[in-house]
Amino acid sequence: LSLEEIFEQRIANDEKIEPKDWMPEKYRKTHIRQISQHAHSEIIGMLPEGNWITRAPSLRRKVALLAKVQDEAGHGLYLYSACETLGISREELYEQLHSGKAKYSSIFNYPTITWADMGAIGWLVDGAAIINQVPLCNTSYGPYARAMIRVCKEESFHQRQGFEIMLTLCNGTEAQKQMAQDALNRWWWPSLMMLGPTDAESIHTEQSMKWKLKRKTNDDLRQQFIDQTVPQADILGLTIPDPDLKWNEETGHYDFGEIDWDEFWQVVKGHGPCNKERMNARVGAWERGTWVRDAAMAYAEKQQNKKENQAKAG
Amino acid sequence: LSLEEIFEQRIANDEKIEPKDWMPEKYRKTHIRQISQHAHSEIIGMLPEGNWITRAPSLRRKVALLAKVQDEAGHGLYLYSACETLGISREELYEQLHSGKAKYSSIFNYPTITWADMGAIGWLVDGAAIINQVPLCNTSYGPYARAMIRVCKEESFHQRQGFEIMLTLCNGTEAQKQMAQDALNRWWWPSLMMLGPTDAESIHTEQSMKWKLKRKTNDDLRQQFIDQTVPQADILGLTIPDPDLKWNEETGHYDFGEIDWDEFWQVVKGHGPCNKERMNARVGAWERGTWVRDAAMAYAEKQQNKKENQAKAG
Amino acid sequence: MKTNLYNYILELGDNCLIAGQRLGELCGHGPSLETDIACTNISLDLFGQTRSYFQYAADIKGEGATEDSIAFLRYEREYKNVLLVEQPNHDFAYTMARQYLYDVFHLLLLEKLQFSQDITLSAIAKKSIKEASYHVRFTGDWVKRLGDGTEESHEKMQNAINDLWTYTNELFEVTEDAKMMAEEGIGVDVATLKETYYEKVTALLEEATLTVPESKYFQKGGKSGIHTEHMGYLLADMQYMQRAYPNMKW
Amino acid sequence: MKTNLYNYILELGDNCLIAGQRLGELCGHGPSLETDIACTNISLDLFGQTRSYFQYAADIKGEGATEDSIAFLRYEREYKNVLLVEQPNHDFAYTMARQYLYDVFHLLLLEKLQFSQDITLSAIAKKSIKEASYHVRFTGDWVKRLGDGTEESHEKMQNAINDLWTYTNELFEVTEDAKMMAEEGIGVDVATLKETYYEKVTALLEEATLTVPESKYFQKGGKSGIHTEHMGYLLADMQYMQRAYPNMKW
Repeated sequence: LSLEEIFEQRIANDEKIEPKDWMPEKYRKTHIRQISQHAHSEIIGMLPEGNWITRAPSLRRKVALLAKVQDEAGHGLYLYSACETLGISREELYEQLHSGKAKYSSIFNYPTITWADMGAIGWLVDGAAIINQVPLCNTSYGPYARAMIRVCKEESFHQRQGFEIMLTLCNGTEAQKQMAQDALNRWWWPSLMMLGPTDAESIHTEQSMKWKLKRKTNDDLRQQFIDQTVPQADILGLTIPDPDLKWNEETGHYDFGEIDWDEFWQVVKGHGPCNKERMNARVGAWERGTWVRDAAMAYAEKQQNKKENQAKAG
Repeated sequence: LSLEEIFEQRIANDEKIEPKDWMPEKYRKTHIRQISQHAHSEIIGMLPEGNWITRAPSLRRKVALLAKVQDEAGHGLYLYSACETLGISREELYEQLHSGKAKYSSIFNYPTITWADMGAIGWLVDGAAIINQVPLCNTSYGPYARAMIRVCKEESFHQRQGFEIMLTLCNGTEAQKQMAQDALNRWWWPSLMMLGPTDAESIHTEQSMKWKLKRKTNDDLRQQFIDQTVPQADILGLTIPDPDLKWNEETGHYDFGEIDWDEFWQVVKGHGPCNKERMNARVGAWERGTWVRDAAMAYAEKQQNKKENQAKAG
Repeated sequence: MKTNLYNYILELGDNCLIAGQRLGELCGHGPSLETDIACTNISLDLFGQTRSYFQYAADIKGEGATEDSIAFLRYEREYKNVLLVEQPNHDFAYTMARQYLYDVFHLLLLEKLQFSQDITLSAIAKKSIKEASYHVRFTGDWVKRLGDGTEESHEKMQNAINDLWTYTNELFEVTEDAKMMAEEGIGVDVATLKETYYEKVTALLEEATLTVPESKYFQKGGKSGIHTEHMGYLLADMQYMQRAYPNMKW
Repeated sequence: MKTNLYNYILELGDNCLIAGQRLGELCGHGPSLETDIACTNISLDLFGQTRSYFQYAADIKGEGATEDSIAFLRYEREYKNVLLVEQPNHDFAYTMARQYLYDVFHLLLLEKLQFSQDITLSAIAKKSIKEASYHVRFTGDWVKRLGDGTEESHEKMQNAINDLWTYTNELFEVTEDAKMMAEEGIGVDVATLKETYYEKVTALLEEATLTVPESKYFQKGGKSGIHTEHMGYLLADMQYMQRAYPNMKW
């Protein structure tokens, strides 16, 4: 058996591939692409929610929101670490993000313009993310699978928290209900798009399926998301902004309307409402932080030298 | 008669000294110092009020406040121009302000922390300024005297406007009345200090009197301000924060309490609540504007060259 | 209540309000005393126009509405200004570019609005045309100065134009309310201004040695109350007094 | 109502609230993911402490007061935090210096407050000590790193210390309310912490190769509600939702 055949067999047997194991170059590259994209999404994802930290309407919500954004930073950290095991440095990963070479989830290029968006993001965006991510807890690459287990646990918590924000609004005043409905109107379609292009246009699916980087197609995941979310909207008493949405007895699924893929591709290509803002925020933070990181390095060196000199002297 | 004697006689005869006239070096220097200090005060004075433009509570007040701050910029302009007639450039004047060599009125080193401060500044600070400035409409140096006539006219308007802000607050809700009283409490003593140190400590008075740069002593001006302002406070129904304040039948003036001259000197020496903020704001605006001023100059040169080339070609 | 007219007036007035507010932030912080005075002037003109629009809107609305309740007591989703005018004052090039790109539109709009069948709108427009002509001359001059000034100013102005270009197309979006008003001869069909607008802007940018962006992607949303993330902070300051001290006279 | 106790709790809680708010602004914008997480942690701890203080204050106040009405519905003049904690995040040196200068004080205060006769305050203090010890270690480490890092970082940290030093003395001002509470064995006489505070800070600044400022001029006012001009903008954002949508549950 060739190395490649042994490798494929291990994956087929549901064994985990670990950093020191042999792996095909394409496997390594595909994983770097996907894991880093996922890490970048966590980091960029901090921005739309971070936008409401200073303005959260209660102390309880402010604490929960801070904790949530912090969790996202944490997810970014595990995922960058998982990615680094594939032989790429954090600096290279940042460089890919900042230069626009690496992608991140397009959903974060929409603005958060009301408090209800904090609810909608938790409920819908994290909801869609979980559907994408749960299967990855069993993916073939060990470090990624383990990171995903931790991420998914926290994401479920975030999703419940988001739903609870929506529920509080929907049980509130007329203004609050309107705010919730408005957020659903604005986040619904982008959330559906989040699950990726239709299978017909998706370029990575087949290979990814084999490596368990993907276990269901985008369209299947999207259907699962819709089937799961519509009853939740009913509980909230909100209307999903899709006149074509209806239960199909025959298929046992909801039928739904046409997705505006032009919008999807416009945003992916960098022309969404906040693409520029998000990149400026990240690149700006990184550049403003250069002198800080340099100082930390210089200080660490000085301390190291001191220790060595003391050791010599001692 | 010597040049100096002729000069002194002209001043004694209430004739105006004009830029091209002979003048003693000390006259020139003293005028540069005083006029530029006055100009700088107008410019720095834009900042505490500018702080409330974005937050003015009504459109009418926002427009009036913008117009007022604009007037102050205008006063700065006339006064810098008057000063430039004495043979100093605007750049040198700015340099003196930015380096801390030139002073400006210390009152602007106090923060504007409520809307009522817009009223108190107009009523008290502009009120004290007018008392200082009206006599200068007859000062000996022509350009300064003419600038002051225009300035004083506008300042009276500002003072009435400030009083009207206070009056509206005092006729308003309990919260508004408290806001007005609080502003009076904070601005009263700094306004008294604005009229300068007591005569005993004032170093420039005698010479300035002769040149009509000063026509009354600081203490006289201060008494005039108090006598004029106390009845206005009564109309507003506000209490002046001085337990020793009372009408003195004998002198026909109000007696008043001890001024905290330590505070005065602390602020003059640069350690008031906002000295650093004000200087940072001015220096920052100037430095951020360098490329703009350079561009304007470069453009003007290019246009000039074009014209000249066309003239040659034509 | 004449809802279409009311909404249409807000569309007109909110642009003036928010553009004025952004310029007002700079008062005392400009690159020179002269530009400071000029920018304050434009801000003052725009707030003056805002007051005229909102006084009229308050009359139409009744129920105790005032120019101030309309200016300060709506939620963010109810402001109808275009995204362009709410963009922040990154630097002086940005401020001038933003204001210029609005001013060209504003003058073209007023030149039509003066013939409105609605005598109040017609009167406001007539009064405002002179102001708007001055604005576009002032900001246009600065676009030229910075575009054709130094290398640094050229780069800054080009960046500003590139960034803000994406918000220009929204100026010509026709809302339902505006469509009704145009049909009744009260409002202006802004779609008809588009060609002239881009001609004028292109000519000036070229004179300023700047490259006219070619992007086909534009942002919109302001007219239906979906603003950029900058708007919330602008409103938090602008509304603070009215929100914290409700129902008081100032 | 126990007015002195209520006011004293606000003095304690407002410092946590405003310091937490300033750190919260940075979330997602720090110089590295690791510092971002740590600063958010400190912010979270401080808001947690704020909630404990304000829940207690709300109990004392009664009349339907809640932690949120206390946090969000006071006027600027009613906030009692020291000027230090409201200073803006100019740069990371500023943020670390501000937080460090507060953290040293905060820990010293809590170490005394844990022996308060008031069991609620004592409990809050005991719970908070561990958090505050971590904070001062983290920010102190950064003061050292930046002070003794590169030339650039040294200069930035020295500037930050110079600017913020003027606000340190206010930490030890004893208000009327605090004096009464100290006399009753409920509060801490902060004047007694001053010497230790300056010793600790001086030692660390020297280790960080920084110059300890010698200015004898200090600013105060925060404890009596006279804040710097930064405070109004901070509150405009912080209170926006509660002000714009009054009397709602979130």
